[in-house]
Parts: sequence; C-alpha cells; structure tokens
Amino acid sequence: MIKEMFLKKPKSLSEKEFTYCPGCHHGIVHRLIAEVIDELNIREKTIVVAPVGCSVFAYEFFYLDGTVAPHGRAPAVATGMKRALPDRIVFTYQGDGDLAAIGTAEIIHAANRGENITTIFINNAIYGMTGGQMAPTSLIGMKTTTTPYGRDPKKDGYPIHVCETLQNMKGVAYLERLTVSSPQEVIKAKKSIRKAFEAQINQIGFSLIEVLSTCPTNWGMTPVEAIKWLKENMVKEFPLGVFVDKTKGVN
Amino acid sequence: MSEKLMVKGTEAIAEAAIRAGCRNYFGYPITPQSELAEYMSRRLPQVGGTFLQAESEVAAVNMVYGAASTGKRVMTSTSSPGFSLMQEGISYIAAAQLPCVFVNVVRGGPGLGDIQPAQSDYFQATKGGGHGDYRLIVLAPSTLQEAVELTYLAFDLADEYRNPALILADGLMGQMMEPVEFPEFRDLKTLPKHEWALTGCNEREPNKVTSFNIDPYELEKMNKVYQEKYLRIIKKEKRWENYMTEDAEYLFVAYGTMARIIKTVVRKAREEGIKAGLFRPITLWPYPYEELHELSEKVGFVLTVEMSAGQMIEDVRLAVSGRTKVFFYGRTAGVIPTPNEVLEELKKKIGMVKV
Amino acid sequence: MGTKKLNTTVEVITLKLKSSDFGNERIFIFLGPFGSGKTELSINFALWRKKLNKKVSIADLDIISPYFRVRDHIDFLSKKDITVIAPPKEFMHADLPIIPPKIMGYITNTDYELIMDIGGENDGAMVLGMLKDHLSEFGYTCFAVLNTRRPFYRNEDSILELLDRLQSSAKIKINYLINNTNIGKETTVDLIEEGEDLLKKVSEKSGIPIAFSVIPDFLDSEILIGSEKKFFRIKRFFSNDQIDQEV
Amino acid sequence: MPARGYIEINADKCKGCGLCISFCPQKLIRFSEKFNTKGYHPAEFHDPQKRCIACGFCYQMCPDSAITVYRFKGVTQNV
Repeated sequence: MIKEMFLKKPKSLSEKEFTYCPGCHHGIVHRLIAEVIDELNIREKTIVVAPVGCSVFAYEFFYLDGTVAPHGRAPAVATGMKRALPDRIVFTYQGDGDLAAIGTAEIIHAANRGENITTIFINNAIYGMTGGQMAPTSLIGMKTTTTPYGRDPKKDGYPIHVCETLQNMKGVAYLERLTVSSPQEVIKAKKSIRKAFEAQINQIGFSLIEVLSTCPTNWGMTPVEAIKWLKENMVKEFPLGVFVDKTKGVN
Repeated sequence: MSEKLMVKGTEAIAEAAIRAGCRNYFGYPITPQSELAEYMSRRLPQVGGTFLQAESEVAAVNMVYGAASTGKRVMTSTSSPGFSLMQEGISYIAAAQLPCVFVNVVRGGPGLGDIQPAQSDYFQATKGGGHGDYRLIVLAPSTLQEAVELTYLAFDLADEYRNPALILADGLMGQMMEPVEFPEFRDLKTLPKHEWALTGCNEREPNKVTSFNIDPYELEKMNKVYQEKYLRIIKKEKRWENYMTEDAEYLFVAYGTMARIIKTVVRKAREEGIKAGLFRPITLWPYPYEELHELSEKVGFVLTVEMSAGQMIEDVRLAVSGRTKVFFYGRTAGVIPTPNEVLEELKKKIGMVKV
Repeated sequence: MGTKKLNTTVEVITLKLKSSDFGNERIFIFLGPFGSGKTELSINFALWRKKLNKKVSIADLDIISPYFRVRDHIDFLSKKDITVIAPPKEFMHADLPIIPPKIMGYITNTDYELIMDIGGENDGAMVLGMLKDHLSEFGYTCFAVLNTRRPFYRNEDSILELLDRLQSSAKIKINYLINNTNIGKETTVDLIEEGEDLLKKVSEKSGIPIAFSVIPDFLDSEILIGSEKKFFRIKRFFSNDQIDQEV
Repeated sequence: MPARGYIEINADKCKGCGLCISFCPQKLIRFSEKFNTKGYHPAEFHDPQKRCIACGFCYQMCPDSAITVYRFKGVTQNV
C-alpha cells in the first residue's frame, strides 16, 4: 500500500520548539496560522508582530520575517509596517493583557481605522507570563494571584468583551470569537483564520479572531480539565460567533 | 539648491525630511510643533508618502518602530510632554537598532508646563529618557538653514549607524520664520539597502528584528554591539562651532537658539572691549568634550547659558574638568534671555573673578 | 513670551496711501495662509489708521498660532492708544482657541475702526463664520495677505484655489490682495516685484485688485518715489533681528 | 477493516499534555513508560489491531506540532 503524508507541521512554522506549557492552546493556534499562510501561499510576504506575554517568542516560532512590539503596541507597530509596505501581509499575535489592558487604545484605533492588518487574539482570562495575575478578561469570581478572593466587579471591574467592543467600529472587516477545544472546532477555527487573512489580502479592513484558550498551568488544571472548564465557564461569559463579516462577495 | 523660501522652523524640518527621502510620518499634535504634522499631512501625499495621525504619541512612536523595521525612512515630531510619552518606544527602537528621526520642539516644563520655547529636555535627549543603556544621535540646529541641513544629515546618520537620531529644537526655532534654501530631492533609489529589514522572506531566510534576549550573556553581547557602535559615533560624528574663540578671554557655551542669542552678546561684548567667544556644540550627543576642554584651558572662565535651570552645564563641567571656573546663567519656563541681560551677567562674572 | 522683550524700538512708519484708498468701511479684516504676515501687517495697519487720527481697535482672532500674535505687543499698542482685543490676560499664553467676547462690541461700536487679525488658512478664517451677520450689517474691507515665497502658494492656481477656500470658510468676500512677498531681512525690491507680477495674474483671473505691496523698514524708501505702484512700508515686529543683532 | 493510516509522534517534541490521547476516537494513543529528553512521558501510538482511521484529530489537538499523520492511498474514509 502506498502511504502519503496527510497532516504534518506546516512550512510557516520554524523548527524552534514552542516555549509554551503542556496543553497550552497557543501551539494549536500557531499551527493554524502557519497552515493558513502556507495555503494562501503568502509566506514570503508575511510579517508577524509578536506581543509581550507568553507568546513573546512567537516571532521565532513562525518561519517568517518578524518582530516583537512593546507591550500592547503590536497594532501600532503593524500599522507602521503596513503603511510602509502596503502590499505585504502583516499580522499581530496578542494576548489578553497585551491587547485588552495596556494596548486597548492601539487595538481600538487600528480597528477603527480599518487598518489592513490581522490580529489573532488569545484570551485565556489570566496573565500567564507574569504568573497568574488578573487579566482584563478574568471572569467574575475568578481567583488569580492578584484577586485572591476572586474577581470582585465592584473593585476590579468586569471582564472586557473585545469583540463586542470592536463590532461597531466601521473599519472592521471580519471579527469572530471561537475556541480550539475540540478537533472539530480546530478545523472550523482554521477556516475563520483564513477568512481573516483573506480580508486583509482583499484590503477590506481590519480583521480579528479572538480565541478563547486555556491556561492549564495558571488555572491549576490538567489540559483536559482546562478544556472542560473553558467550555463550562468562559464560553458563557464570552459567547462564540461571528460578530462582523464583510468578506461575503469580496474576492 | 533652489531659490529661497520663507518658512517656519517646523516647515523647514518637514520639507528637509521629505527631500532626504522620508516618505512615512506618524505623529500626534502638540503645540508648538503641530505645523510640522500639518505640513506633512499636506505634502506627503503629493510625493507618494504616508501621513498618519496616531491616537497618541505612544502609538506614533510604535508606528515609527514598525515602518523603520521595514527599512524605510520614517520620522515623527513632538514637543516635550509628547516626547516623554515616546520614551518607551525610543528605547525599543534603539535596542532594535532601527534608523529613524525624531524631532522634539522643546517647550517649557516640567509637567504640562507651557507652550513657550525652552531647552529643558537636554537631559532627556542626551542621557537617556527611556530605559537601558542607549544613545540617540542628538543634533541641535541654531538657524533654520542649519535645521534643514541637520535634518537631512540625521537620516543619513540614522541609516549609517542603524540608530535613531533626534533633532532637538525649541519652540522659537519651531515657530520663527527665516529664508531657507532646500537641498535637492534625494533619489529614493540611492538610499541605502537594508539587508536586515522586514520585507517578507522572499528567497531568503526570515529576518528578525528584536530588542531583547532573555539570556543575560546574550543580552550583554547585544549591549556590547551598541556600545561599540556608540564609540564609532563618538569618534566620527562630533560637530561643533567656534565663534570668535581665537583670542577669547571669556568663553560662552550655548546651543540652539540660545547660541544664536549669545553670538549677539559676543559681538556686543567685543564692542565694549570684552574679548568673549562662543563654543557651540552642534551634536549634543556625541558631545564635543575634548574640543571644549582645549578651549577652556585658554580662558578666564566659562559661562554656560541655557533656557533651563542648568542641564548642559553638567557636560560642560565634565569637558572643562576643573581647568577653569564654570558659571551658569539660565531662564526657565519659556522665558528667553535677552542679549543685554546675558551681557550684564558676563560683566558681573568678570567682576567676581577679578575680585 | 520672550520675543516681546527683544522688540523694543519702533520707528514711525512711512506710507504712500490715502485714508480713503480702501473705501469707507471701518472694519478691516486680514486673512491669508500661515506665516503670510497677517499679524505684522495688522499691527502696522492699526498704527497707520491711528496716525490718521482715528479711534482704532485691533482684534487678535488668531486661534491657530501659538507664538507671534498681536497680543505679544499689547503694551506697545496700548501706549499708542490702540485698543487691543485679545483673550483675557490669564489665558494670553494658553494654547486655547479663545475668541474674545468683546469683539462683538467693537464691530457694532461705530466710533471705532476695527482691524481684525485672523489666523492662518481656512481653519483660521473659520472664526469669521460666527461673526458674518454682524460684519455684513456694519460693512467691512477684507484683505488677503500673500507671500509668494511661502510653501504651497507659489503659483497662480494654488493661490486662486486658496482664495476660494478662504472665502468659503470665512463666509465673506475678499476685497483686496496684498503682496507681502518677502524672505525676511534678505528681501529685495526685485523679490517684491516678482511677487507682484504673480499676484497681478491672480488678480486678473479672480477680479480681486491688489491693494499694495509691502516694503520692509530696512529697504531704502527711495524706490517708492516716483513709482506708480502702491506700497505700504512696515516696521517689522516679528523679525529675528533682536536675536541676531548687528553691533 | 484494515488501517487507513497511522501516525508518528515526535517523542522529543511531545510535552505529554495528553490532548491527543483524550481526543483519539479509536483510543490508540497512550503515555509511554519512557521519559523523553524533556523529562515528560511522551504520547505513544499503539495500534496492534490496525484500527487507525487517520482522522487527524490527534494532529489537530497537538499544541506542539509533534504529530504527523499518514494515510494509505486507495483507502477511503470519512472524517
């Protein structure tokens, strides 16, 4: 019988080993982005802007030109690149602290300008890199190292809903919240990431994919338990779905 | 060179940047330099460039980071409080060794301060401002024609050394009008090619632009590269002007607008038989320490005049190294010392020294 | 601001104009691009009207420029018995677009002539929009001040386009052009004439006559003698001379 | 029914998170008794009865791209 390789590591991922904890969803999302870049045949004109956070080394994990932005500033850095080289594909990869706390102004204005860039936003409701502190997206009641008694909205505010905030911005071309917590959802997520990149290729504006992700280490769960927790808790607070889709009929 | 135009300082710097090949500008309005952004917004589209008004100085400096990482010529301009906001990005840009040009049209501070001319951001410009061991190439023009020339030069120096350069002006330089001749447009094809730039890894290995390494020994290696570069800049790029220093018995040290006023003071002093001279640093970093040291050995004292409470004077003292007395005169908060006021100060110091 | 202190001496201005040269209106408005010399001209114009024994007020309506404004010369002008309408003293150096409310009173007070210095470009001219009803009721003469050695306005088309833009923003009509072509202290008579030649073409196309050419104080006034052209000789209030004084 | 394919797990890249194990519909993956170079018990493919359907679920869920899936040509299947 003749064998053929069916699924293997995409070319747009480098040989560098991920620095992420076992079971962390960053790796799954990295691979999906790389597969999309391979399939769209844009590897040689794509530039990645990594954030500060657990994925600070993301620029090393992609076999692409890349850089790291100061904390929260990835959308501004990507804007500068895209304006200087409008025919390249530029994407940012950001976590919840980077995008929804320190970088709130940058993401809102990039979205509002309809900047032709793509943002992959990893929301795991906690600060991973610095050791489990409260994130802007931490759930109410969630215990973190800076909310030892649980997130209290009176004191700590409410979880920020990024997609809901961005969905009324006129410059947004594609906006979706999804998870990668089952093989079916992973396959679906890839289609969405592809749409987001296509929105950029077709120059119809800003695109963002929010991925609800696990942080088994800081949540204190096994990777499998973490997925269960995500489905039972995070999805309730952050409903999944397509918030904006202007890609229809554009080619 | 073309025929003379009557321009504001901000316009002079903007047009000079465009002629130097800058096609990307990101900025945020702040008085007294908003005309620079306005000029760019009008002019860049005419030459196929990009102007973008950012949501903040923080965003603007990071847009500069992004554009500079593609190897294109890029600049931003701001005034004191805005420059403070940019420090984060400047530190990253210096560490990532990205060429770009900053303009700080300094106004009275600290805090919100006022909108009048000042020189009180000297420390911030020359001693850091952001975190880490880094340096900016700092150029301080004294006339608008010189502002044009130094802006043009700033882009070349930035490219040559892969280091951000700063034009340090003050509000008066930004707002005053003078006739200026502009250099020819730089043919964009003649601009240096940057092998390191992020342009998409077409037929090559991917390029990475970074400002960090979490291994302390590796980060130290990066730092050594910066420091070696800074030494090369110190060796090659010091610029200064001696004005009537040949026979000077008393030496002024001043830069920018203040140096220009001091030239008047020197002429007035000499009219009264006082042999004064002026040493004017043009590069504030690298500072011309040795050149000033040499001059200071021949004079009765050195009088540093600044539109600040005394910042450059620390470099003057380092240069003079105790060889002679170093005095200071300055006004703050946007008050410009007049020639007569400074002349009186000179006479007072002469009296003090003689007693 | 410091430049105020640098300008101390003031000469008497010499003129070659008659009081009735611009009709009989008592409100004079100076518009134009950034840095075309509106403020300097407004002050000189006010001094001239004062010399003609008028009661003169001058309004600083520059909401655009941070420096070099009429308000910087408030003491000098007050000494000359010219009323300066400017933002309140405590906000004089504020970076705020303040329209002094007193301006309405001087538009309607027919005892006074009123010289209005407006900020640069159409953005500056916009302030006139809110005053237009009063202005048309009381009548005005509006000058567009042009320096053809400034960026952006170096040819006919760009100046014609500017005049349209100014008129639509200010919502008033421009009555005269003023040739203020100069490059500071390097200005020559040839240079002024170069500007006048260009503005003549603009004048023919737009139908707006040229009021006069501006001559700086340091140029020999001999050239004015026998010339058919109209000149206005000004004292330069915002030059860099005090910084770069010759001894 | 013959196997439709098989998988290879790069044991040294594997961090032993177990996601492939929990999502394999045929239950053909288990933790190895051995340690890998990182000190984890890596996942191990164990298919003595040739039941792998090459669905790729393990690949989809692997956060470290440590799994390659091979399919036998001519064997049709639906995922």
